[in-house]
Amino acid sequence: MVEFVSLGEGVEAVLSDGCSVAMEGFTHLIPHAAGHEAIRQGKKRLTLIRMTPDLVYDQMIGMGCAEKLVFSWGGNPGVGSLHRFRDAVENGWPHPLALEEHSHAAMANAYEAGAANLPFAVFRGYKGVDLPAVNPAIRSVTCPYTGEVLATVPALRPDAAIIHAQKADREGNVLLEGIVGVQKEAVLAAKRSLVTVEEIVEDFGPRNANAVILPAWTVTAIAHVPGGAYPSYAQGYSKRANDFYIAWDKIARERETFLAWMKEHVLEQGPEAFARHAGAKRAAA
Amino acid sequence: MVEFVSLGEGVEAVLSDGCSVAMEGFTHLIPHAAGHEAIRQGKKRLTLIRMTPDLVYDQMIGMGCAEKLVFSWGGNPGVGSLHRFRDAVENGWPHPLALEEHSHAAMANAYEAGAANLPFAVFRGYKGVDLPAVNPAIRSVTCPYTGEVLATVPALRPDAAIIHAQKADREGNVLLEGIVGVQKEAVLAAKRSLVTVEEIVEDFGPRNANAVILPAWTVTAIAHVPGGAYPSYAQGYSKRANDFYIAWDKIARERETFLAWMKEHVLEQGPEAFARHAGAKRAAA
Amino acid sequence: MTATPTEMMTIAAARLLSDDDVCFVGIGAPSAACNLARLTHAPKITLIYESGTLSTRPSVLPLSIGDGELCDTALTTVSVPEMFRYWLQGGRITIGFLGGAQIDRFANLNTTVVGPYDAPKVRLPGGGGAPEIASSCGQIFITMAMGSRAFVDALPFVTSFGHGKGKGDRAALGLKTKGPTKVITDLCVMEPDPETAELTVVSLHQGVARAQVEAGCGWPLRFAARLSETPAATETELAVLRDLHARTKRAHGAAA
Amino acid sequence: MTATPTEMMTIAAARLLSDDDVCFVGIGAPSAACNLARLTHAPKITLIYESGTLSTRPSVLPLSIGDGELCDTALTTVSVPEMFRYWLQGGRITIGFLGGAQIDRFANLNTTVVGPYDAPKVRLPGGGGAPEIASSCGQIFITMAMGSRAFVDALPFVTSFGHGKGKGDRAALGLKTKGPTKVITDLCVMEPDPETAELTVVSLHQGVARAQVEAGCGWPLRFAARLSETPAATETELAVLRDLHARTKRAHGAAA
Repeated sequence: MVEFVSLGEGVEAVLSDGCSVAMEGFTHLIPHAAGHEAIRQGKKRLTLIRMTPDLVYDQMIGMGCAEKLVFSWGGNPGVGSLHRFRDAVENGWPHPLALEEHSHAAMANAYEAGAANLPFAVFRGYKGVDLPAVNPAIRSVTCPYTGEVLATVPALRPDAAIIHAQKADREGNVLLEGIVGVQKEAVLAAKRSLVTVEEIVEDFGPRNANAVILPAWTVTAIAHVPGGAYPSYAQGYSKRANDFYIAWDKIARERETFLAWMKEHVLEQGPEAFARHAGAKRAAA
Repeated sequence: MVEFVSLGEGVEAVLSDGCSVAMEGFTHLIPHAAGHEAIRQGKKRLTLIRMTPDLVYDQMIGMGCAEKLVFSWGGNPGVGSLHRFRDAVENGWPHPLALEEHSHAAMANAYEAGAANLPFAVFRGYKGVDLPAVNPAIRSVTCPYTGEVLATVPALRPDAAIIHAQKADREGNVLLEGIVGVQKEAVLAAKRSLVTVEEIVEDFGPRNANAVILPAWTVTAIAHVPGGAYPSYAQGYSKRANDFYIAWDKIARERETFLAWMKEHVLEQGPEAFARHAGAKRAAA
Repeated sequence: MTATPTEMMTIAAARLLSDDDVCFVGIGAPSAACNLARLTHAPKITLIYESGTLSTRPSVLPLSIGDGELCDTALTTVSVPEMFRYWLQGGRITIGFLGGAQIDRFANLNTTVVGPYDAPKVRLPGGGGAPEIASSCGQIFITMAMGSRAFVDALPFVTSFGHGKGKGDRAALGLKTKGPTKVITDLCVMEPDPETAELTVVSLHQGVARAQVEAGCGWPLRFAARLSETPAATETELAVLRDLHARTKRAHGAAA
Repeated sequence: MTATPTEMMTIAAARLLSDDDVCFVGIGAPSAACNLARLTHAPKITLIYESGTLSTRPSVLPLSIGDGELCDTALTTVSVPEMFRYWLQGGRITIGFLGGAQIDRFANLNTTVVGPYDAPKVRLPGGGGAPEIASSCGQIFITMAMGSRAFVDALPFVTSFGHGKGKGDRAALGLKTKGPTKVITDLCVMEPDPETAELTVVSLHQGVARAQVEAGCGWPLRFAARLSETPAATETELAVLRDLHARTKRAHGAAA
C-alpha cells in the first residue's frame, strides 16, 4: 500500500545504484525535484529511461548518475541540444553513456506493453530506416492472418518509475490532468514508483467520471513537492518556464558553468528548494 | 466530414444489407433506437459484432436481420438467457446464425487493434480452454524476446459502427462519459459511423482536459435521439431500466410474444419513439 | 435469524475477503459477497467490475456489470480495452470471482454450451471475461449452488480453465497464478486437494449432511479428513446482507 | 513589407494547407506554418501535436511540443501511447511535417548522428516521432533552410524514410502513404520528380536566383522544366505571421 513520504525518503525508497528508472513526463509534469534529489543522494550507474530526456536527464547524466540511456528524442525542445548528453556520448564525459535508442512510437508502445504485462509490443514502424541496424532490441513478428511483418520492441519494465502529478488524496490515489504523456503506463509498468504532487487533498471532489487516476494500490510512495516540476509545469498550477529552457542552453554548454550551476542550485540546496517555484507559479496560473 | 442527420437517414447511410456492424455500448449507452430503426428498415444478412449482444441484438436476430454474430457474452445481464439468440442458435429460427465467438479480452483487444490500424492483437489468453478449437480466428505468435507463445485475434474493422453518446457539439465532436466501454475504439476501427446523442450543444464548455471525445472528422453521421439508449441508459440523463431487462425475459421467451411486442413497439413506431424515454429519464436522473 | 443456503454461500464467500484484496467482481453472488465484505469486515477492499469501474463502492447491488451506480461511486472509470490490458492482464487483481453453468472436479468451468458446440442442446451465454479472469487473477473463488447437473463428471466444453486434469496442469501451461482455491457453494466450501488438485469438501455449512452434498454432485465427491463446520451466519452478516438486498430491490424497481 | 527567407518558408508552407487537413505538427517552422494557415485561409484546419493534444488552437506558438497553451486550447488531450496508436498509426493524419539536420535528394532525413553511430562527431537529438510520422501520414511536408551541410549528397544515418533510393522504394517496403511530396525551403519549393522521385525545384521564392539555390545544396540539384516563382508574401500573411511571432515572444518572455 502507498506511503506518504518526504522527497528524500521517496527517492531513497525507489532508487538504488544500478537500477533502471523511468522519470517520465511529456514536456508537462516532469519530476525535476526528484531528479535533483537523486543527484544529491549521489545515485550511480542508473539506467535512465525516458522518451524525451530533457533537462532533468541532462543534469543527471552530467553529474555522473547514469550508465545507460533508453530514449527516443534527446534534445532541449524548441531550443537545441542537450549539451551534457552530447558531451557524454561524444566525449565520454564524465564517463561513457551506453545508448538504447528507439522512436517515440516504439517507446510509447513499450510502456503500454509493460503496463499490460506483455513481454513485447507490436507496431507498424521503423520502415526503411537505420535504427534497427544499431539497436538489436528492435525485431519483428509476422501477422498470423495477413502475413504482414510488423516491428516489435521489448516491453519496458523499469525497476522504478518517478512522476510528478497534480494531486493525491488522503488515501493515496493520484490524479493527473492535461498532457498525461506515458506517466500512467510508466507507473503501471514499473516494479515500484514515487509520485511527487503539487497538492494533497482530502478527496478529489467532483470530477469527470473518466479522470486519469492511479489508484493508491498501484503506487509505492507519494511525496508532497509543490513546484516539483519546474522548469516543466503542472497544468492548473504553473506555466512552463520557457525562459529557463532557453537559459539552460548556455548554462550546460560548458562543463564549468554546468558544474557551478549544479553546485549552487542542486548540491547546496535541500528537498524544499522547489517550493518557491510553486508559490510564484500558482499566482501566475 | 460529419453530417447531422435524422435517425432514419443515419441508419440508411451507414448500414447496407450484408455489411458488418458493431453497435457497441458496455451496458451503458447501447444504441437501442438505432437498432429498432435498422429493424424497421428491414436490414438483412448483417454480421453483428458486439462484446455483449444484449437485448438490441436479441431483437435484431429475432427479426431476421443477422446472418452472423461476432461476440463474447450473449446473455441478459443479471437476468438470464437471450431467448431469441438461443432460438436462432439452437433451432435456426428465424434462420441459422453463424457464430464467431471470443472472450471479452480478445474482443476488447481486437477493437483496440482495429482503432490502431493493426491487422491483429496480441494478448495473454485462452490458456487451456476449448474456444480456440472451435474458432479458427484464434491463433498465436511467439514473443521474439522471451519465446512466450501469446494468443492473437484479428483486428476488428467493421464496415459500420453505431454508438449512442451524451453530447455532440455544433462542429460534430462527440463527448462520452462514464462507462465508455469500447465505443471510441469501435468508431475508430470502423469504415463509417453513426452516433446518436442525447443532446446537441453549442459547445461542450468547461470540461476535463482528458475528456473522452471523438473529433468531428472521425465520425460519419450524428443523429439527435434523446432517450435513444433505453432500456440501457445515458449517465447524467437517465438510469438503466433494470425492470425492462427483467420483463424482456418473458417477452422474448416465446416467438409469438416476441413478435407481438416487436410489432407494437418497433414496427408500428417511428424514429421518434424513444423521445418519451428521454423525458421520463431526464427527470429521474 | 437463520441464513438461507444462498445467503450462506454469499456470507461464506464474503468472509474470505480482506481489506488488502483487489477483487474482479461478477454479477450475482460474487457482487453480493464482495459488497457484504466491504460493508462489514473489509471496508477498504478494492472492487473492480469489468465494465471499467475501478475501486467502486455501490450502495445497492448492480443488476448488470455496468449499472450507473458502479460508475457514480467509482474512483474512476476506464475503457474496456484498458480494463482487460492494464488491470486484468496487468496482474493487478488478487481475487477473481467466477461461476458457471457447470463445474468439474478440477474446477474447470463451462458457460458456453450443453451438447456439441455446433449443434448445442443449450446455448449458454459464453465466456465473457472468464477465460482470462481464470488465468490472470492471483487466485479464483468460485461461487455456485450445488446440483448434479451443475457439478458434473465431465464438461462438454471448457470455457475457463481451473486445474485441468489435475495438479501441475496450470504450471504446464505456463500459468503462474493459483487458479481456483475455493469453491463456495450453498451447502459447503471446497478446496483443491494439495496433492491432486481435486475438489475436496473442507467445510459443511451448519445443518448440512454429507449425503446432501453428495447428492448435489455428479462425481464421487471427496471430503477432507478433518472436515469442519462453516460457522453460522452472524446477526450482523445477515442483517447487512438482507438490508443490501432490500435496498437493491427497491432501487431496481424504482429504476423504471 | 518584404518577407525574410525564413518567413517566406513558413508562408509557402502555410499556403499548402487547407481546412480539410489534419496535420501532425512539429515545433518551429511547421508550427508557425500550420497556425498561420489556421489564422488566415484555413480556419478549420485540424492541428495535432504529438504530446496528445487533438484539434488545438494555440494563440501563441509553443516552444515545446507540450506547452500548456496547446492543452488549454485543444478539443481534448489523449495519452501518448494513444496518440501514436489510434491517431498516427491509425492513419488519421493527412499531413505530417518533418525537418531535420540533413536531407538527401530522395528526401530521406537524418536527425540522429553525424559520423559513425557508435562514435559520432555530432550526436543529434534522434528520431522522436519522425520514423513513424514519415510512414503513417498521408503525405509529408518537409521544411528546412537550405545549406550545403544540410542538403547533402549522402546521409550518414537514415532517421526517417523519404523515397529511399528512388521511385518505387516506398511501395517495395509495403508503405501505402505518399511520403514527402513537398520540401519547402527558405529559397524555393521542391517536389519529388514524378518519374524518379528525386527532389526537383518547382518554384523559386521571389528574388532568388538558381545559383543561390544550387550553392545551398550538396548534390547537383535538378530544376523543373517549367519553373515557377513563388508568389510574394501578401501583406496579410506577413502581418499575421509577425503578429503571431510577437505574441509568442511576449508570452515566452513572460512565462518565467
